[in-house]
Amino acid sequence: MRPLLEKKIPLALVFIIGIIMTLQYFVPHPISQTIYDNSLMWNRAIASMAYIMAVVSFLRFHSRRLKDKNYAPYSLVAILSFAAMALIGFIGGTGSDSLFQKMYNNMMVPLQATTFSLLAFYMSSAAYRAFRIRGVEATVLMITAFIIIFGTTTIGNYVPKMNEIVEWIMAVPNLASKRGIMIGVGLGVVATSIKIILGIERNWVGG
Amino acid sequence: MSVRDFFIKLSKIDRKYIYLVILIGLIIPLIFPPRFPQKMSPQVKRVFEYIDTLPKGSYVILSADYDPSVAPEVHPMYKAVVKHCILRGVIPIGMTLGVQGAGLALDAFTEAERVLEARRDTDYVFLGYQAGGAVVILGLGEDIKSVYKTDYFGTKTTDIYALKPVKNYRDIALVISFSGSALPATWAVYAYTKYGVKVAAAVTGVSAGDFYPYIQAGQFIGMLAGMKAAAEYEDAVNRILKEKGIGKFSTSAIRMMDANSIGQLLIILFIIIGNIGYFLSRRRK
Amino acid sequence: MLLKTILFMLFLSPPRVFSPDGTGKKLTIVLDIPDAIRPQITTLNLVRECSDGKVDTLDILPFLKAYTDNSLSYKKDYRYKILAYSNGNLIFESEWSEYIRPTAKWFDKDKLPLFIAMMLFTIIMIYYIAQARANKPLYLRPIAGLEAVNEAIGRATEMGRPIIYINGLTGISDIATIAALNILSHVTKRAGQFETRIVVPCYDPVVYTIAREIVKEAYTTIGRPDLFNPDDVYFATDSQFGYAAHVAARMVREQSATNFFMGYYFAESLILSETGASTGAIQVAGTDSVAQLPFFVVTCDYTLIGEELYAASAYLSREPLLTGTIKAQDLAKLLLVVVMVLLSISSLFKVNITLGLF
Amino acid sequence: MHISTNLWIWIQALLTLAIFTFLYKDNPLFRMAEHLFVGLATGYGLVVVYKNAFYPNVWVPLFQEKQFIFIIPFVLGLLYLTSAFPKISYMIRWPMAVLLGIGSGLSIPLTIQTYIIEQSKSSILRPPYPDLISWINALILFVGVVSVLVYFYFSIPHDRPGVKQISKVGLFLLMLGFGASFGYTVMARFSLLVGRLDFLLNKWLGIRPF
Repeated sequence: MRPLLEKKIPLALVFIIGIIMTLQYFVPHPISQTIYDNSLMWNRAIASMAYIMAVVSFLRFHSRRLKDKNYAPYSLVAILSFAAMALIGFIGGTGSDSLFQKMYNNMMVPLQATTFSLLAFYMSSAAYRAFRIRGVEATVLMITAFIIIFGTTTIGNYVPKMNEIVEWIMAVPNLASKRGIMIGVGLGVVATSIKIILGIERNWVGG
Repeated sequence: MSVRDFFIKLSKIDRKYIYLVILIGLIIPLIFPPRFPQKMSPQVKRVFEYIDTLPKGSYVILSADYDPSVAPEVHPMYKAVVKHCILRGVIPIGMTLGVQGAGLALDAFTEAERVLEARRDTDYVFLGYQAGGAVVILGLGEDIKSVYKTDYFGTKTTDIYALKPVKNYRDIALVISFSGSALPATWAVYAYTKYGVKVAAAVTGVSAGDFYPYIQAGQFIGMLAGMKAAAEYEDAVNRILKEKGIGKFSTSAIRMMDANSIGQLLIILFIIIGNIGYFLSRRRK
Repeated sequence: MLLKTILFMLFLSPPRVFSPDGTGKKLTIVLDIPDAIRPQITTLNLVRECSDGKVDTLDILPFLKAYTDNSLSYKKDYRYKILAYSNGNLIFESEWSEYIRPTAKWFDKDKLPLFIAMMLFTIIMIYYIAQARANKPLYLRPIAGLEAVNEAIGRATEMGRPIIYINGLTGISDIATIAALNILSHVTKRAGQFETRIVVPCYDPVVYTIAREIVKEAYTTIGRPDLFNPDDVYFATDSQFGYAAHVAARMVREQSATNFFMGYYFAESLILSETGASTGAIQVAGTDSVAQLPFFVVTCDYTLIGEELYAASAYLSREPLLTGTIKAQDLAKLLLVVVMVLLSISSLFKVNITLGLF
Repeated sequence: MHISTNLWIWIQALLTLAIFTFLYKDNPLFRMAEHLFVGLATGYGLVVVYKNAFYPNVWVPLFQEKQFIFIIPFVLGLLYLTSAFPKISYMIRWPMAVLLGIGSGLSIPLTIQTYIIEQSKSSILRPPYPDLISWINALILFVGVVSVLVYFYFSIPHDRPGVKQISKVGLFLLMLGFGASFGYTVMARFSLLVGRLDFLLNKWLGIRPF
């Protein structure tokens, strides 16, 4: 009974739903349109509840860490701030001048923005100590980076044609390289989706 | 200690000093802004001139699809474009597909009221947030007043004087999507390809590269990308303000872009010095 | 002028109506109104009568040549009539068109080329995975990066200092993490032969448990189970920057001779590769996170770019699923390049072939 | 220079400084700020997902509009709760299967169309081009995309005569593309840092630029 529930049913579900959803793209018939609209509704409904898993793993991880002496205070802060933010949001509402929104603008944003702004410092020390021009590839990369870094400064405006050069690099060679990568990524995504639907890729049901 | 040893030692100094140099290098221009004169780059010029040459009384939708985390780059653009429209007698219709965009857009319109004495529902309209993303974009193609029954302040859109002649995209000269994500592409696909309304993007520097395929395919009339575009647009609007004798300028983007420029030049300097030290030490081995 | 237009009313013809697509919801009505009276029309009405008797009048824009009526039902019949007014008085009225039912088709012919392309790729996928599973010889070119990996291991053996190997910051469901774990197995086996220590700090608890098994199993296959040291393969922390700081500190403390960064990375990757470079270690990276690749290329001695990471792990592990997928994607790329080249050449000779897709 | 008296500005400033302490070294203050962020973000996510996704897509149709068909997605969604109990946590695979099925099914035709066909279609040479510049650009785009694809081709050794040069061109263009995104990333990271410093100087300490 167990393999049926754990493996057979999920794989059958993914196969049937996958085939129907792939084919409906090619069927203009109104029935296919209703299938499409309903599937999006079901998708939104189930996906909205998938967040439960994120909260469960968050709470389980940090409650287990409360027992560990040197992590306890931090996990306590994590759990309390989670509870506070959730309660304030559900009770106080999320209007643009609600406490919830104020906490977002004045606590979450500065924490996130500052964490990422650290990278400007790391980039500077890396630029100084680690960005070495070794080999043709790194040289090509560095020269292009120089042009873009200098070209996107206000002072760069004063080198004649600099704006146009930056524009050309972004619109032609950079576009060619991004397109090549996008085609590769596209093939990867389609290959993975086919393997999942046909039940070839099974590690999401434990291999 | 020969010049070679000096450079080798220089390229090995502790990273804390480098952080200090960066910190000072950014703080000085924020307090004493050098105000490097701006010059408009091609993409910014396309958006600016499009709005600048619109006949009086035409309508532009400004969708604030960004959140505070990308505000340093995108918010100054929104404020500058709102002022630019009002100064040219073009009526901006503010809206947002993201919850956090509402507060930021409101801030831009309140500033326009303070600086230009703009009157709500005559010189500008602010419709606020609507859930649904692409579904909302499609809805505006049919009937704006059915998608937004009331504006941000609760007034019925049918009662708003400025919105009288507006029904859907046919009455809109341009839509600009301000965003740090891929939403401008959604506007291109659903608003331009389906309804033919002209679309422009105002995005962060990092995501600029991803929108060039849309520009090349003609789906965007232009793009404002990164802090540099914000500073250029802000400077152009300040020039119009000076022409009209309005004293209150905003220089936040210009000041921050000057600091940014110095930071970026420092990076180039660091790479050069670091590599000199590296080459000298390698030849010695 | 009015007299002339009324005369025109006599030679009126019913509007042509047809289904523009197979959705069974739309009908397109061609408004063939004589041009002579077009300019005078101020309002144009389209009257629709449904087989269930319901009649509607649609106010449409006067200059339109054709109008597509939608949200109809494919189970009912409809007919249309045109009424044109010139500021209030009727100047043109067409006859009723025939009753017509919006057609609902089961296959959209315009999407046939896309359907063929999709089926072709699916067949190629199934073929190659079947070949790989029956372990038929599937040629994969040697990956330059793997020579760099082996050299880097040799360097650590010479210097007698440990290797630090990290598997990226994403979970086990990410292809890049699976590839990283495959290469970990290869590196451990080679390092084990020279008793070079390998340290594997992990970011994700699940990846940690798998990495530990891989290292233990790798040592047993080369006959040296004693080399496995549980303290060297451990779960460090799950905070992005905390992890980067921890691994950077470990690099400095252990003075590792070689660092491997395989798998998917976020912005913190810069802290890792910068510290490693400043300790003078040889560094080899392999990732498909396009945003971090520039930083790895300039700080590491060698970098496996995007799909090269998958190809390297397939080359080493010969795992059928991975090898088959890469071979299938290769064939798809080959076909795509051939099509692009042929279509470009043909359009140079003014022959624009599109195959319905391009 | 008049320091701000607004509580929220002070909270923002203190949190910003707490994160900056990481520059010196990893310390308890930074860890506290980091865990505060993780907690707030999870709480924020729960509220926003409930208000913008769960309530309009599940609660309203099922309990207010009484569309009882929604019981199935609702029950499937509840199965996510089993992730808290290891013995029965395999049940999350059923809602996952539905999402994976819909997701994979929808993505195949769309990805082929937008990622593979669209990108290669706009790289094919379609003369006549208006002027020399657009001729050169079209050629670079075409050669560029083809050579990048050849670089990521693993079924033929790279040292073959023709393949060697083409994949070299591909690698060259890849490096050029990485250089471009490297440059824009530098600008973006500094914009964030300048934004934070401008907040500290201007809004918190009230130092107006001269």
